[in-house]
Amino acid sequence: MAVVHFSTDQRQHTGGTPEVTIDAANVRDLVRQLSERYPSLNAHLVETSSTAVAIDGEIIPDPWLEELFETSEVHLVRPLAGG
Amino acid sequence: MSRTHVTCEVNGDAVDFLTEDGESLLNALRDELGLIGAKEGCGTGDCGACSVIMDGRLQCACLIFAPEADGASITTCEGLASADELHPLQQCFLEGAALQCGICTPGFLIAAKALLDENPDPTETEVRYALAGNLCRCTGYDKIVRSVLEAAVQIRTPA
Amino acid sequence: MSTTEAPADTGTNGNGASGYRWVGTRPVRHDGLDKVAGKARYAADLNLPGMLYGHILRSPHPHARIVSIDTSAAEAMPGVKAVVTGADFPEAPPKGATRNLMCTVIARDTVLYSGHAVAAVAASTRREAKAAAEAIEVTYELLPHVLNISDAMADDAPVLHDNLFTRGVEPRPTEPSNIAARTVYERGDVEQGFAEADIVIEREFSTQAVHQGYIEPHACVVDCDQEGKAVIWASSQGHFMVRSSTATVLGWDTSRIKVIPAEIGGGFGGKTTIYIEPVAALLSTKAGRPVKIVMSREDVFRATGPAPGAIIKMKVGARNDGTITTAKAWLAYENGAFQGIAAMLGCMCVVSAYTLDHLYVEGFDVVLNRPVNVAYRAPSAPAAAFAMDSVVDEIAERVGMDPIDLRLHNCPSQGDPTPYGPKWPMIGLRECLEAIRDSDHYQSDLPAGQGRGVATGFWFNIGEASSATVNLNENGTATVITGSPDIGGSRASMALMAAEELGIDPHSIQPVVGDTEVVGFTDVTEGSRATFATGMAVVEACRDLKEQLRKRAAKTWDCDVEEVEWVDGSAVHGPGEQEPLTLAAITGNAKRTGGPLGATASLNARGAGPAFSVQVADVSVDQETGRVTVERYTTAQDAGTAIHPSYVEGQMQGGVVQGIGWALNEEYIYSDDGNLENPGFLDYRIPVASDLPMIETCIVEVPNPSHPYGVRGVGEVGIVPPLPVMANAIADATGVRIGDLPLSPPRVLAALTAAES
Amino acid sequence: MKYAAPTTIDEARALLAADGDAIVFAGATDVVPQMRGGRPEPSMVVDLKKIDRLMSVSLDGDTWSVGAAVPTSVLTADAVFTADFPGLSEAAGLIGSDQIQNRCSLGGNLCNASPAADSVPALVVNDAIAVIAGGGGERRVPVAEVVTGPGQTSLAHDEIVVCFELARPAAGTSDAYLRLIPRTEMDIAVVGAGVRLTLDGDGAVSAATVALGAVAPTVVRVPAAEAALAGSSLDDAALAAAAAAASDACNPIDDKRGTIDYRRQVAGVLTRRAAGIAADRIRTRNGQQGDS
Repeated sequence: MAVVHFSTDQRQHTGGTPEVTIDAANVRDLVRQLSERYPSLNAHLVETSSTAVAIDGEIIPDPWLEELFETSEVHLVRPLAGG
Repeated sequence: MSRTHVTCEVNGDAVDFLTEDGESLLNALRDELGLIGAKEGCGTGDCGACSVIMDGRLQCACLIFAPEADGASITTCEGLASADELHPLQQCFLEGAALQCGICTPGFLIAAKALLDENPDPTETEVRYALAGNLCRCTGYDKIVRSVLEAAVQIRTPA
Repeated sequence: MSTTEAPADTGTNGNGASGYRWVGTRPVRHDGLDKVAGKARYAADLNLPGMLYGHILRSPHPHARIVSIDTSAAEAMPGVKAVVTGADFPEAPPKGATRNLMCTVIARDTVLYSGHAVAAVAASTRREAKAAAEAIEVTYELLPHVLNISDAMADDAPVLHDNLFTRGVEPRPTEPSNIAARTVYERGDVEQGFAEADIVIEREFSTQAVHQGYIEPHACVVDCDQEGKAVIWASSQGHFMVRSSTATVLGWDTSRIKVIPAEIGGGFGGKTTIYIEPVAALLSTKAGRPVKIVMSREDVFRATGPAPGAIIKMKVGARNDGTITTAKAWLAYENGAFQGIAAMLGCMCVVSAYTLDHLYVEGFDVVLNRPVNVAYRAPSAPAAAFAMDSVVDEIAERVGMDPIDLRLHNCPSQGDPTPYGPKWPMIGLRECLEAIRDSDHYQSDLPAGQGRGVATGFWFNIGEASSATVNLNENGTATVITGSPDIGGSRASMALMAAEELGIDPHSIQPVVGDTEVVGFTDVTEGSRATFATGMAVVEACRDLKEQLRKRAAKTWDCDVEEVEWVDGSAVHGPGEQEPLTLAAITGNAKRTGGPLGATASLNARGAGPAFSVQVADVSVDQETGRVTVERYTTAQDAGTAIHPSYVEGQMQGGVVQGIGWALNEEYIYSDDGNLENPGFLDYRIPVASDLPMIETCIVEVPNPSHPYGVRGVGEVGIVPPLPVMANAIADATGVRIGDLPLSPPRVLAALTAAES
Repeated sequence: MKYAAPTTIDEARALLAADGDAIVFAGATDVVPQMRGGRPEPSMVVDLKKIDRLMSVSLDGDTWSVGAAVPTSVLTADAVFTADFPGLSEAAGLIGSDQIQNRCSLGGNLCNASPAADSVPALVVNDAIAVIAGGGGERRVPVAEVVTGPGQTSLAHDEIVVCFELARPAAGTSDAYLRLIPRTEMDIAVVGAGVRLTLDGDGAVSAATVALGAVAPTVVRVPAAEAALAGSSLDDAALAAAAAAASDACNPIDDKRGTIDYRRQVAGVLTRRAAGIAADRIRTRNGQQGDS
């Protein structure tokens, strides 16, 4: 169980839904379920080539097998780059 | 391709090398003599990374045609330390963390030596203006200026 | 929190902060002697037997179709051993990051900026290579070009890529454009926020492209053999990146490539990508000889990543008590010739130093006929902070509040939402604001005729993958091998953390940056991550070693390992029946107790701590010439924990001065025909020593709970505040606010003159 | 490309006469960057630094002779020369870094023919004469007549500037040079202003010369500014009139270093300030002489 919060961009693909609760063991499972529920969001996720997530405030790149818990708050973000 | 034979003194050693006339002294030092301390940051005299002292004058080796060095006496960064001791400037740069990436460091050390040879007790402002021909992009100059001032004190008052 | 003003302790006797023995001390860096003696080897310093020199021919046009390339004259010239063009490289996919990388290294059908690589020559001497490259005949069909954001976003703009459709707009556009992506972050209701405000300030800002300005031009030596293997000596922020990127561009398997990191002469983000390595590799393969390519300074400016210019429109509302009720931002960032993420990052950063119930941030990534933009220290954040912190300063003035107090009043803390969604972890913005407020500088009276400005800066910091191997030597010393190129003293930090863990002197530790075949995969030194993430791997490996050392002691003493503690570099028998065994005693005996001792750790670092900086400057402005002089400058920055305070201060000071350069005089100047007019250090004016005062530092330490020593990473955020600091200080000195950078003498004087009339 | 280092002027001229593509250099501080920037390599570079006369500075009676190839750092370090021409010495000390000033020369700065050359306005206000060796022997030409346009001089291919002659300043005379650059060092002048004044015993200006750099294709003498200063007591009105005249005399361009408006505006400011500095120098010297 995790609460996924959608950004304004992403809400274009969720019919305006700002957040959704999903029963997923890890991020890969979460993304798979999101893609089924919101097919165009899938395109969005794939198009960005890799997606980072923030879980409980911590931005995690390459997060696919990251475990999720009932209280996890998830934001889908794009990977960052730095100097 | 004809090459010119150049004989000079570098860091106290009599040396000679062959060079194309249009080559810079910087490339001759680096490629023919293996003295890699002087760096090319711009090739146009704007960054000071290639600073050397030739015949008592601080100059950019990138602006010197290699044949000009014939008969000259040249000091590079490699000539600063003695066998068992670093030059006070080198020691102060190390202890004062006056270098980050280090690419500009040899040029700064030579420019600072030229300054202290002429003016053993410079003010901060004099140090800053004397080093204005040497670009550093890492440090913001703060620790370089402090280290040069500290080295000046040490040179004036040997332990 | 602790503050540090001037380096006091430069010894290695152990006087660390926060109860550490070594962490927080200032030993001489391990690679220092080679660097002051002129012995350190950078990529351009390497010469191999039989080595050739490569020279790259670049486009003189900003946008053109390559009709034909005739290399026959070049091939016939003396000393020429190999010539390559885009046709010699694998075909690029139609779009995406791989195409962008491949087409940046060498143009295929189209050149997209003046300076775009078109062909290359390897010859026996530099001069022969240059002459031959200039003899290559390229026929171009000129195409219309766009050089600035407004032109590129116009409906009738010439389009760079006919398969680029704006991402982030639904429904997806049917026509291609130069707008690569749109990003939106939104919370609450901005109109309600404006309704709640007593004052609303609306301003427009612009910044120009600036270069990272590292003093070492890009350089590499590549030696390809007859078995198809390549050894690359590279100047880069990440040699594993060089390996994978070179393999991608050449269509090679990575196992064909070994990359040896040379010392790197500065990067600041600019060396997080490649330009020349695949070209040298192909030339070397063709010639059967090693090839060196060193960029000229002009090529560095014309063809390597500047940081983007931007246009930002801000509308901010506030109540008379200083509460910022809402912010609305519109941002457009140059991306260079290929799509990037500059505007997205700008959107994430623009209001991050403030708590807002209502916000709407919209950003556009725009491609145009300039070189691809590349990360530069906290990419995109400086322009964003320039806009927001200029407006915030105006609000403080309007409501009659001290600018630090106003920022404290609106300061986010742990658990508050970030503008881009997630909640803030533990952050030190408040502590940085207080450090500046309490500083001698801020408490001092402003000298007559000067102006004072303050501003904040935010940067994420990032984690990523790192590996470290720590080997204990028989004499009790240790070798620490990591995969992070040392760009500003990180080897010393690695040694300090290993010293703290193992309990031995940092100078008993040799830190080494290993090549791609001796150490595990490590991401680029970027995002302020080396001391944070690679340091974490070093600590993990050392902790593994401490376990092994305890086991060896237990074996030696024939006791239970639980009875052995590791204290101050020695195994101590808990019950006290044995004399302690020093690390050297254990390693000296290691072969007889089970073999040599070593450990490796590889990890994805989690929990990079966000970084904040607050800065204050006093300036004087020559009202008749518009020249600005920085009289005094102080910066406070949250380091988490300063492992080597001297190099933390160095990062802070260096970032500040780069920011001052960006604010005052640095800019890319293009002629109408699309050529860069100032591709050299004479007219691209980075600050010189006489332009500056000392940069006073307050290291703030709000430890990052996700790092064993609390490290946040300090490399980047320092460059963010100087842009608004300078603008705010000039406004304080003159009463005139300027929204366009750089604040060069002509621009300042024009603004003063306009304000007078 | 060949390098030659003749030791006599005749030898140098013979090399030039034999090779229409050969060029002379002293410090190469302009020549090398130009070649890096795409200027074709000449067939020969003739180094003038081995010719004694071009490398010597001498004071003969009331006339200074400054070798055309003398590094400008030699001039700035020469206390007597600097006391006579503080403005010219300052201008010579503004050309690039210490590294550059140890190579660059007044001859090179003039013959490179950049509109922004720092030493030229300072030479012009001091009525410097260029001594030029050519086919018919030596000719003596006012410095202001050597440069004809950006990169262009009135010298024939085989002519060489040998030295500059400067009369020692008369009593009550001094000069000043100011330039505007965005940084504190290492830039090319956006505007340069040289002023020489002579004050009479009452502190009134009995003679004034004003020359501007970087505001027109060549250095500009500003007779209107000179007229405004002459006869005045350097009161605000006279200084303002001189500043306005200087601004009016500008014929600048918009380029990467500055705008037309900016150059006009600042030319006036620098002229006014330089006049003030020159006057202060005269008063200080008079004061010192009065004390002694």
